[in-house]
Amino acid sequence: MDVTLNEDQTMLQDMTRRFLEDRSPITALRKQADNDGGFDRDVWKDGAELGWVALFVPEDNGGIAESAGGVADAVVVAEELGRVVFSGPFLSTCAVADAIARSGSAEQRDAHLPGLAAGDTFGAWCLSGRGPMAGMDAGSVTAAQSGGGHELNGFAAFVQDAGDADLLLVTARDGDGISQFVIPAGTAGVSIEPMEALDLGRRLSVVTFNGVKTDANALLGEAGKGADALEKQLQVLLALQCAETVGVADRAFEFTLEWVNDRYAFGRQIGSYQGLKHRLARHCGHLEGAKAAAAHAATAVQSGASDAAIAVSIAKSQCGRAATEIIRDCLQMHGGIGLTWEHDIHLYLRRAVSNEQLWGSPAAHHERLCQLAGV
Amino acid sequence: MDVTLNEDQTMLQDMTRRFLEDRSPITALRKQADNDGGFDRDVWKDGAELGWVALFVPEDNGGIAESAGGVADAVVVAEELGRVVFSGPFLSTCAVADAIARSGSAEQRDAHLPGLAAGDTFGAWCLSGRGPMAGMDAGSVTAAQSGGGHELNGFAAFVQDAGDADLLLVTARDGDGISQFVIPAGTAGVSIEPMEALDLGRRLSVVTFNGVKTDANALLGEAGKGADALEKQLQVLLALQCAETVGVADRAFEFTLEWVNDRYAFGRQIGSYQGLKHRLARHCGHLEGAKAAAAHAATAVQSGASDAAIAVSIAKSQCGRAATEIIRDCLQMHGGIGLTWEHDIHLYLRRAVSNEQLWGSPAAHHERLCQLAGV
Amino acid sequence: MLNSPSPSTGEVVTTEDRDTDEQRAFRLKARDWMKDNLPPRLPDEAANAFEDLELVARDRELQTKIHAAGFGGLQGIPVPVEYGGLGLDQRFEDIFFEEATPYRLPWHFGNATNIVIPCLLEHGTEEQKRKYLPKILDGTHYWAQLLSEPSGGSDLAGVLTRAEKRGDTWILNGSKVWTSGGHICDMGLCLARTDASLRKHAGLTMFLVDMHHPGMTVNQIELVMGGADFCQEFLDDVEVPDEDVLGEVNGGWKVAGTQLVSERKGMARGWFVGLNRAEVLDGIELSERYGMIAKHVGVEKDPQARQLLGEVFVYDTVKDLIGKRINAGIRNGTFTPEAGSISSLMSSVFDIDRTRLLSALAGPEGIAASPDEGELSIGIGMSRVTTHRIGGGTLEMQLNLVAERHLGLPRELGPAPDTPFNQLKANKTAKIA
Amino acid sequence: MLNSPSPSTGEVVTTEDRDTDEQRAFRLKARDWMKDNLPPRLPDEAANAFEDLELVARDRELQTKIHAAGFGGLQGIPVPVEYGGLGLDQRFEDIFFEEATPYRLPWHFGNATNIVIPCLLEHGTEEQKRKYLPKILDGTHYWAQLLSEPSGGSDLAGVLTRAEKRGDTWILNGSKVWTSGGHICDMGLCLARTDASLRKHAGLTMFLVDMHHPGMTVNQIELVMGGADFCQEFLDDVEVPDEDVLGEVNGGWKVAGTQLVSERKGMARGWFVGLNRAEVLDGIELSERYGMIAKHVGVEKDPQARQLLGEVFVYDTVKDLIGKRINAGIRNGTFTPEAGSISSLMSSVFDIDRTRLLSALAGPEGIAASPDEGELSIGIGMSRVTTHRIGGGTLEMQLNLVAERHLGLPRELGPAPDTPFNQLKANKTAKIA
Repeated sequence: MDVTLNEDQTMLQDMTRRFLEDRSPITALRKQADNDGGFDRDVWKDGAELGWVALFVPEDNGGIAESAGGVADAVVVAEELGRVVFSGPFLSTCAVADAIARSGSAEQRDAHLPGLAAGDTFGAWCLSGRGPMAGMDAGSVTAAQSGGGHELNGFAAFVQDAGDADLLLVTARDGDGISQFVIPAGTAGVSIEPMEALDLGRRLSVVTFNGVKTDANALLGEAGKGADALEKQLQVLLALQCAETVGVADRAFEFTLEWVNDRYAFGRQIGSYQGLKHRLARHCGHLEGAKAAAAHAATAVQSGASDAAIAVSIAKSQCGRAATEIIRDCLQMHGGIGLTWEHDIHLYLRRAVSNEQLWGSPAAHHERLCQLAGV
Repeated sequence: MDVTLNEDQTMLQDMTRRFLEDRSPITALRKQADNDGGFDRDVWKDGAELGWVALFVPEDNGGIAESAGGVADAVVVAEELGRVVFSGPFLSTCAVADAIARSGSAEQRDAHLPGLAAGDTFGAWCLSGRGPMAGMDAGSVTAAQSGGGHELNGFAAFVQDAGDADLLLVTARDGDGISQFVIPAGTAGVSIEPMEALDLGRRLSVVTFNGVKTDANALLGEAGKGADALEKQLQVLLALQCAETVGVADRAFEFTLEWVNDRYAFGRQIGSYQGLKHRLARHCGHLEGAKAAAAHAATAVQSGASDAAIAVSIAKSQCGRAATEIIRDCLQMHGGIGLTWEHDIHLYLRRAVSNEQLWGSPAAHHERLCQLAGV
Repeated sequence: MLNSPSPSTGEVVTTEDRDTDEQRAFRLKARDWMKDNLPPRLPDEAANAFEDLELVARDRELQTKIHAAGFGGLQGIPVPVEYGGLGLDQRFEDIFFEEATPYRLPWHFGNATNIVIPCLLEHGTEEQKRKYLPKILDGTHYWAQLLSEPSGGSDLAGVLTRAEKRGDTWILNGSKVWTSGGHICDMGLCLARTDASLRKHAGLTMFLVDMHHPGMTVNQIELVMGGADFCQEFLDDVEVPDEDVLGEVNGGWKVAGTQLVSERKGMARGWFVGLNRAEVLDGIELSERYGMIAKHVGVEKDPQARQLLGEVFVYDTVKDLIGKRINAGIRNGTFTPEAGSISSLMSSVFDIDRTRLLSALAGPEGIAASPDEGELSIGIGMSRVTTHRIGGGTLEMQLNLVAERHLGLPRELGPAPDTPFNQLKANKTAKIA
Repeated sequence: MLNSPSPSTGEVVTTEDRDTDEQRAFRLKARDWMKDNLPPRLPDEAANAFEDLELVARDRELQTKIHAAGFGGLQGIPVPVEYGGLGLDQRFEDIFFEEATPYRLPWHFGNATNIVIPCLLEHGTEEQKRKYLPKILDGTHYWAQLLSEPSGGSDLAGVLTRAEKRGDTWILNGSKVWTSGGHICDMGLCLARTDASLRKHAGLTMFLVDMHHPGMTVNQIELVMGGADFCQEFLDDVEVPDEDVLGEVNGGWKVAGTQLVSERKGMARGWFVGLNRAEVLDGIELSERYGMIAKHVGVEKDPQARQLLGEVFVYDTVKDLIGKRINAGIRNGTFTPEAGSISSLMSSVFDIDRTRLLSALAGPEGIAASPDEGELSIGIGMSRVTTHRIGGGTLEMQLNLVAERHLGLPRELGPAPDTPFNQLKANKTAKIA
């Protein structure tokens, strides 16, 4: 994705690609979708060994954050996961690990991070409700002081991987501020109802909090002061999701190029017709745009640059829309076969269409850009 | 435009086309733009003889409304005028004639219509102000009872042909209602300031009403009850403008087809390359859509069909956007020569871009469609 | 200057006022019979759903019933009496369709009646006509078009399926694909290559093939959107007697031409009147569905959402208006039948645009839903995945048709037209289903 | 698994920390000299504006000044000393440009320095190099590229201008077009056909032409947007001595190749550093202009307008980021220089998109304005008319370049490559200006 990967990142990329080709190719998703089953936990465990989550976890808690490039490295992994439409809880678990590493107390870090880094436990982030601003606005869960802890009420929707999660990161409206909590998924009053999802590899849920009591240990950071942390968490998550989307589009574009080179119509390779060629050239340009935007976002988030907030929203809009449009047209170029269940391209397109809307639709990020631009 | 023109309409079309080719080809606009001058009044007078305005005027007032097809015939003329990017005050004068014929008293009809029908006098319609809803919402001019008549204050913008007009049709907010007036352009308190316009053949003005006193004869229809008439007037005007836009796009598309058939690149006609061909095919489809929508609008308005309000907004959106996009790309297909002052295509594109926004932008009509659909 | 009146009326929907006495009598007879005998047209019932074996069976009975009642079966009215039709003027068929607007017709016979009948009438021997036409009209035979091949896509003449003659019998081997309802059909029009040393279009022959032949394997193709109306056929030594060659040996492309033209003509003429809402509606009707989606998502008052809604209204309406315009133009000779490709093209174009707009309208609500929400939401995301169409040729073919046939732009260069087929580059046959 | 640190830094903007002592000395000398001698770079001053004769004259003086000060003139640093340059490593030029970022450079010499110098260095005779290179670097000669023809458009090798040899002199006749600043140039690189019986690319020869020759008529082309930077030249028995043939007779396409590659390479290398804001900015900056337009129209709080603004922000930013990415990739070898066409393409694509969005944002306010409102409003409508670009090839050429050179898709079929030029179909020469 980035044209200026360093040596370690190139190594990480090669390693991840080979690992996924071997252990979790696109057929894995197909098998899982057919069985309506979950992801392969052995693959996850071995992936975690490669440092997938550990990138966000300090060495003291079993991670490698100090010696690695954080989100700038993690996007390399995310892109590779996108290429195989991976269905494990990468985004969610990284986001939760990142949040705990950033804002957690020493106890919280000790309690949660080693398991996440090692691939033994999973996280899910309960952020927002339904409707056009889903994935952006906290507030559908409220927190109120109760005893030494808080009581949580409300629900979060489109929660990725909640069904598999051991830990829930809950971002709640607390009076005028934001409070965040890390609680076990099995806490009394929490109920998790799966949503029907377009993306066959994405398990989404509605998580309801019905008078959930948390103790003081559950509060992440200071009560009511979580807004900055929330913004940082979102930036990390968006950088990762954009990289994943780039991987999805890049791979679909790649096999479409092979197809138009291999396929003949009227005695010519179909890729020799300008009708396809010019569309592919535009797609190439938009894909380069997605890669450029995603790479810039990752760099900006990692370095805490002043344009990081802008960068992730730019990337989210560009990656989301470009991936969907590119893969949709790539499907078109496959002719009838692109619409058969047997062909992989619908799996890519489902992921792209889904990613476009999750964690803030392009429209939601356009509005955010206006705010960031002071309009 | 309509595929089911009757014999009279076909005759009218041929006659108008021959007249314009002879008397007002595109070079007329170029000459006029170079000299910053007005349109050719002799041409207008002879055009009026062909019935251009008379279509809206009853026989008693020197017109042919009873024996002709009204707006359904007038759109045939409008389309032809579009093909040569005609710069005379056709829309404005027809709109004013239509309004007076529809709502005027016998005295008003006798006073104004014969001159308009004969091509001796001109009208302009002062409807709305500046900003996104210009061309749609009345209210930038207010009317208040004063003596036996009204006093008008405020301004109207984007007023077509006001500088040439003898008569101003003023649509004003009158308390909670709409009142309309027909006043001489030279009435005290009226000032007309030309706007700089993109379309070299479109003279637009800001018309300011500064304590303009009207007598009772100026009121068109009943005070405060002009809303229905206003809607009808807008429908007629929009049907005409859409037809004009269709003519503009149709002609530009036509000479672009000639160009891509005549021009060689790399030993082949450029029209044989799918890169151009597929774009032209899409443009053809959108142009057929514009024609279909404009024809349906004209028919619906003429027959007072229940879907007339919807039909004109559909047509305005389709014609406005399609014409701009088609001609813009046609210009592109001309290569460098399309950007030279000497080539006509920029004159067509200016008219299209201008028509797209005048009398309600596509966005304004989309909003109106939602209202009409009860959303 | 304008002396005679020129009433500008809306679209004519019924043409009752133009009936002759004979036509009037026929209309009343049909109207009367239909009232008691035809099932109502249900808005939610698909016109063609080959997967729905029960509906397919009901259509077969319906065809038999219409035929038995003396109306010739679907589209049998202009077919000569000796082939099972009524031998009446086209006008009577139009009347029949007008009257049938509120009812279901046996539309699953559309392929057979709209395409196979004209092909048999034009190219069939007397024996073939007497043998096969009545069986279409009385509901005995569903027909398939065995035209596309997995190697071919849009290049319909690039047929790899080969037919070799042994004695009086042709032996067919190869594969066909995208056959609508292949699994329920009794007979098929099958284009096969009989001489690969000739140029591409020259060495083809059309066969009337028994779909129940033991060498014929028909697999339904599972589609992303769930249906399986289309099939892939594998022909493994399928035998066709010499008398079932339609047209000349090595003259199959001519028959295929009739096939394609019939399909287009039929579409334009409106054999499916009663299917196409736009054809029977006089004015514009804005769908309530979109406003409901907006309310479901909670954005009905949002100006940006309203723009998306407005655009969808425009696209839907213009799509319908184009269809009406092109059909009217073809009927009155303003357009050649090729102009029908404009409607198909724009239908695809607007369909794609619509899914984009609705996706933007629904936002995250388009890609997931709680189980109790039905398929409103998830359907929007699905439609974004599946806008792409199979029937009627790819978007690229429609674009080429409009550009070359309608606009008259120069044709694309390809290999020299006299290249023998076996020297052309082509794809291999592939198994899809 | 990840053992070594992998700092992920932002883009490097200055490279001062990589200087050797010698480079450091050069940098400080340049910095010092520039401070007192170069005019500031004014944001509103065009880099190239051949119409602005006063600016063109100032650039000529500036070039002379830089050369006289011992910095070789624009891009003269790596040119050998015997041809008027400094004979230093490329690195010194990069340093010069880095330091020059706040100042104006004589950019009107860009064509000469970026394109003509490499062509002369690669294909010129020793005499040609000694004669012409110093005159570029000391400000004596502005150079034009006489490449495109009115008949040709994108088909650069389809040259109709012909050169016939009489004795030691070539006589050139024909017309060239889209020559940037032809009217102010002193010399031109002119491609002409010397043998039409050879295939298209074979019969061409490159000439060094005196733009002041009496047979040369230069007309400025009036453009829709008002400028007249481009020219059409008519060559009427223009004489060129045999020693001013560049490269081989009938080997002109090879020289033209160097010309095109030099242009692309130069763009990618960033000879125009200091021009391209995106190149020197580290982070993303959202333009304030769009918000101002929205406020002017009164829609800054309208959710639909804010969507349009958001989209424009995305397009502008992504356009810049693509430029940076492609340039970085070309520099480090990830991309071939051909990838530069992606930046050009997307620049055009986003420019077109932007005009559409701003038109929608401005609504009626984009197509007319009161005289006192300046050109903010009418400019939006104008940009909708004039988005289309001339420089850098048409959109279609950019699409082909990306598809064929970058993605490696098969080339378009055309007439057989060995067809003699005089048997190809081509356009006639036309007068544009």
